[in-house]
Amino acid sequence: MTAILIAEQVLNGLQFGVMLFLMAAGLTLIFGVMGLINLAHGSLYMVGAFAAATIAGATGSFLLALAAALISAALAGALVELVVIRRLYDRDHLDQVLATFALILIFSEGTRWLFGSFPLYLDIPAWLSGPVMLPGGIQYPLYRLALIVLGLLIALGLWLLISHTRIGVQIRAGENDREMIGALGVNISRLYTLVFALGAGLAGLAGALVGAIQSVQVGMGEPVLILAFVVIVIGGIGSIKGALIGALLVGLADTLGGIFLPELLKLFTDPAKATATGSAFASMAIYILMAVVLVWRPTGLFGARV
Amino acid sequence: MTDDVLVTHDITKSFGALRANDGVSIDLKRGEVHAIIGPNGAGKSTLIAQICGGLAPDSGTVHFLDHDVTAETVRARARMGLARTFQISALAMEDTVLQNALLGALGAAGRSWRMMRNVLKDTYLCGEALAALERVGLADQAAARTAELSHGQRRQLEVAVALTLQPRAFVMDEPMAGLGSEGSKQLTALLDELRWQAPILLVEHDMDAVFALADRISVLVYGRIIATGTVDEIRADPVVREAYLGEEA
Amino acid sequence: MSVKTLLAAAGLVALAAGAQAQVKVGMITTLSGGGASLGIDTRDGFMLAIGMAGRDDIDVIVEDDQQKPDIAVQISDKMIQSDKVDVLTGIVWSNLAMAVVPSATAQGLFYLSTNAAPAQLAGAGCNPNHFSVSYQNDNLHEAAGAYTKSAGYTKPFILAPNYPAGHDSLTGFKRFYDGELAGEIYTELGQTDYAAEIAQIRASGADSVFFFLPGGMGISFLKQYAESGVELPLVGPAFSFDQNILQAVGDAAVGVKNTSTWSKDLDNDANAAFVSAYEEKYGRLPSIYAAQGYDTANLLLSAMDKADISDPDAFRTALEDADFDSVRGDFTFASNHHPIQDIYVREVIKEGDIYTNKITDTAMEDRDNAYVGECSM
Amino acid sequence: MSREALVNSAALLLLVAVPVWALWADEPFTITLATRAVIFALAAAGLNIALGWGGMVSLGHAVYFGLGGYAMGVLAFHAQNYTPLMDWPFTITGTKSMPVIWLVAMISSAVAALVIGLLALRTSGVYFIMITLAFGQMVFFFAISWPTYGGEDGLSIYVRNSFPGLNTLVPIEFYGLCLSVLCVILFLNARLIRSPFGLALNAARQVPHRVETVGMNPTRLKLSALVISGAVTGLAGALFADLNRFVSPTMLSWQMSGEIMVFVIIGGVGRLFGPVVGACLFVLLEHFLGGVSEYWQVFLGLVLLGIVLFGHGGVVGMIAGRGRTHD
Repeated sequence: MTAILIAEQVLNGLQFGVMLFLMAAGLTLIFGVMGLINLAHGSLYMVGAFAAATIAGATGSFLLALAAALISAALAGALVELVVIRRLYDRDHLDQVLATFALILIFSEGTRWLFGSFPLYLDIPAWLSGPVMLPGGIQYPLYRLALIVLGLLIALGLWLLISHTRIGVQIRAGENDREMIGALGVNISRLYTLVFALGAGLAGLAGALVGAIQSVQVGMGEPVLILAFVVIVIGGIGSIKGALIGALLVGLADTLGGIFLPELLKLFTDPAKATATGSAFASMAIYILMAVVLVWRPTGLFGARV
Repeated sequence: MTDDVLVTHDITKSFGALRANDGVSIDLKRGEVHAIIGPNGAGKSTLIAQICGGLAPDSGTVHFLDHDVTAETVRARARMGLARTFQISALAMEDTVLQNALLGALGAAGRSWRMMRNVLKDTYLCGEALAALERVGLADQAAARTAELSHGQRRQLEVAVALTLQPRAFVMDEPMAGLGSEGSKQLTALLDELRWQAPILLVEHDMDAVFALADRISVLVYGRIIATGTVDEIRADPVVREAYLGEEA
Repeated sequence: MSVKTLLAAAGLVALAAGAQAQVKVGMITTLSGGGASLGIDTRDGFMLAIGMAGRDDIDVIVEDDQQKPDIAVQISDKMIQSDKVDVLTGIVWSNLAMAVVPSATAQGLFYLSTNAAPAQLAGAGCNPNHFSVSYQNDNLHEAAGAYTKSAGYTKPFILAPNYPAGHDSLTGFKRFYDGELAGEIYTELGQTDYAAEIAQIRASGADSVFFFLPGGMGISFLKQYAESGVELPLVGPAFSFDQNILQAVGDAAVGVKNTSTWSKDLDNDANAAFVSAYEEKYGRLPSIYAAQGYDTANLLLSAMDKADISDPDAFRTALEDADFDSVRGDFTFASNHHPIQDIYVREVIKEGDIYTNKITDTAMEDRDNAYVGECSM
Repeated sequence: MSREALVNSAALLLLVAVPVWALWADEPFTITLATRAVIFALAAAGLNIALGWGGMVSLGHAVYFGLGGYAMGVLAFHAQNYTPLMDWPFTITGTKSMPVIWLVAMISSAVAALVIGLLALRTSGVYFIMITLAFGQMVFFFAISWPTYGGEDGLSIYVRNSFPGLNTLVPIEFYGLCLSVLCVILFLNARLIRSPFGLALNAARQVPHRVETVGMNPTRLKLSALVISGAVTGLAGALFADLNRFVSPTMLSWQMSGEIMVFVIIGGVGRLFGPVVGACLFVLLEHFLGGVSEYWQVFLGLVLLGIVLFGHGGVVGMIAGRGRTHD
């Protein structure tokens, strides 16, 4: 195992991590501000990918496709918030779980109804395709590099939004004391719709960005959703910083675990068995990471202490 | 055995830069009502949490029935007979009044692991629970749903739950909170009787009740006890008048 | 009711049906969820053959298994108990087949597989009433191994998902490729990001890559592989180069070699008729699943011409004869009721706007399967 | 008799009457459907103990359901292949006896619930939901990639396991067995919620700090409820595997967890018969909507949404009135 290979795997872990962050950031914001657990967040990821594939197919422009993903997921989010979600804020988590579970069914099967069961085509644009040579002789896909940069820029943007704008002040106020922001004269329901649409838009953007290198199909969102939950448990609910650190940890643990565990087992047993057993345990790596964080710090690395 | 039932020695507790309790020493003696008064933010809730076990003091000790209980859990202190009531009623609203009272009785009797016997057929537990309800005047409401009780009745039930623990001391966090003058009078009369069963450490804002009940009063301001004494001593204390009763005097 | 009385009941029903010479077929396949495209093609291919034959002595009931084993079992119970079908068919996935086939054949029904053919059902668990009309699961992987060897590659890197079909895949590959390997990896089932694996491939010094990643996994892998700058030749089984999937992969797939028992450009009359009828009726190119569904229906029809379903032994013999014109050319059954057929090498090409395959080579001729000896029937 | 008791009696009556009718009308598949509903009801009754009385929103109950299924699959697999389960340090052989399988299913699910509960109960609320979901996914992935017992292909058992004195292959006899198990569990469930433990658990859900101040440990009460809950759902898993004569990781998937929760919620959370009514309704919806459209899950989603938004308290709650009573 060479240093170049390890460096490349670390980049892969980072790239996976920043995409998870886009999902987790929205979820954690929505939970932090509205106290809502949204299982349908993965559906918005899917909506973004489908919108991007449709627009890319019609116009051939990747940037338009990304814009479409962001906008349509945000719109879908706002719509869902107005029609369903806002009736759930003062309900218990159980009702939220069931209602958003129902939304998953509606979104998934509805999308299949509209688009059929076949995966859609979405490719990366020519100006981002192909590998580039990084210092140290690492050959790495340009698109993935762009994802890392874009993801970190969005993280920075979110941080600026929350720490330096009026909306950010309101969001932070909402996280600390929900009655308070009402008293401050903030239009709460508009704030909630906005935050939900923001989270949805981020999920949709992630769906489109990832959809270009994966397959755009029904059900693509839920596995990512569950990983985003793991990220939030590790990072702590409501914390953007926690979501970022958690996402990077999960991305690195998953990528590096998948590489090194089978290699490690090869020292003890025959290669074929080692790869099978090693990858079985590697698939558990991030959950074990989560368990360790739970034992050490039950409310996550950056969650509010009780 | 001394006369002291509950004693804190020099309790200090900080949250970051804020000193919530600073060397607080108080004691509760057999048969008395010892009231703790002080403005909002003086550290009363922090003090109660350390006495009952939710918070561990940074330094200092808590003694209950001559045992050092500083390191004991809420549960252990409760099982020794330290009964507290909450400022905001902590009652199972979906359950009946009797079921709430039974909760204390079965906690005290250590019977919470019985899984197959109908709790309402446990004559011992029901006897204890009904007796406590009788004592606070809620016996006729035993079958009512707790959510249907008036605010005053809930305060009474709160006391009844504490009673079922066979308490050796009460710690009451603003039992009069939210009560009208009539309700306040009734509850004051009840507490006045209860002190003979077990002494009461009373944190209260309602000064009429405090002056009517308290044998001694401690005044907590900015985390420190600035004075302890009888009602008259406190009324007369110039430091208290200045720091706390200032404008009322 | 014991198994015996159930069998007797099934026999009675079969007798009654025989009087009207009516055959009832239950098709359990995946029509909803992520894997629906495979089941839809299977159904369409099957129904196309029935429609083209223009016969009214066959009833087909189609139900959606949602790609869930318990639903498949529930449907098979319903078809056997209430619809009283004679023949079951249509299951796409091996795990669903394992849930349904053993107990259905134990109850005396015929099962004709349009796709799934796990090793258990070909070897020790074979059953006289179970026929695989598609292949044995290992076949395409074996052919890929044979092709890799004959094409002169000496250091392939091989990968598959970590689940039974993935293990069978790499075992099958290695059965016919016995040289050195640059690496061997099992990925997570349903994995969508292969950056880590591609990096390993790059570092391994391989001269070619064999991969088995069905469905969305293959799409993701191919797109990411094309981006990575690794330019080693790819070989895979046909599953990732299915007509439906190719359009979602796009240019990334062009030039990839894949092994298949069928291709739309296979030169025989049955195939030409099938491809044009399918395109005309459904407005899209057929996939391998459609071809297998079509063949399965024609096999069934050929047996119905020769024997009455009320006489299971005669009907079984008629099926064993495989007296139909397969779209795959020569087709016979091995003694464990799995096909003996040629397996081809195809290359992905772009025809106008459509991505599709063309045959370039034959990887194996008259291949049966590795489990014939284990089946005592 | 209260309205809830009427609803319960009606549900029980239907569960007896429909299969008897199906037997008479020679509709064996209706009996199979009813068996499915009864087993789902049992799985949901298990969840209801944790969710309804313990207030733990577990989105990972498929773990226990699947473990129960695998207990059946593994034991019967070894029995049907005449291979021992383990040789060392002592020999354990497989079995085809349902009572033994049930016991193993309940114990293994209970142990899993204990381990997951110890970790998940360090937190509460929304963390609890996400953690149970994540651990469920972990077990699911492990089952898929662990080759010994079939991985994602699962395990097929050719003949249903045996129960003394019954021919379990006859649909109505197996149904009767499942219904009896459900009734026994519901009876025990009713006793449990009236017991001192049930009272304490119920209070631990509503006012944990109060429970603490009367000398009891709310976390331990909840953990015990979760263990009991897991064991019951595990038992249902063993029966479900026997109904299908098959077990696979699908039983461990997060969708399964979601469905078990759906049974409880549409029936009525914290109602003794909520899970029963919910599971029966779900099986009916699945059967009839599935016949109407390929996209039936859209309609299922809309029905569920309607129940959450407008029908608080589930179906039993809507019929029997809002207030839950526990005596």
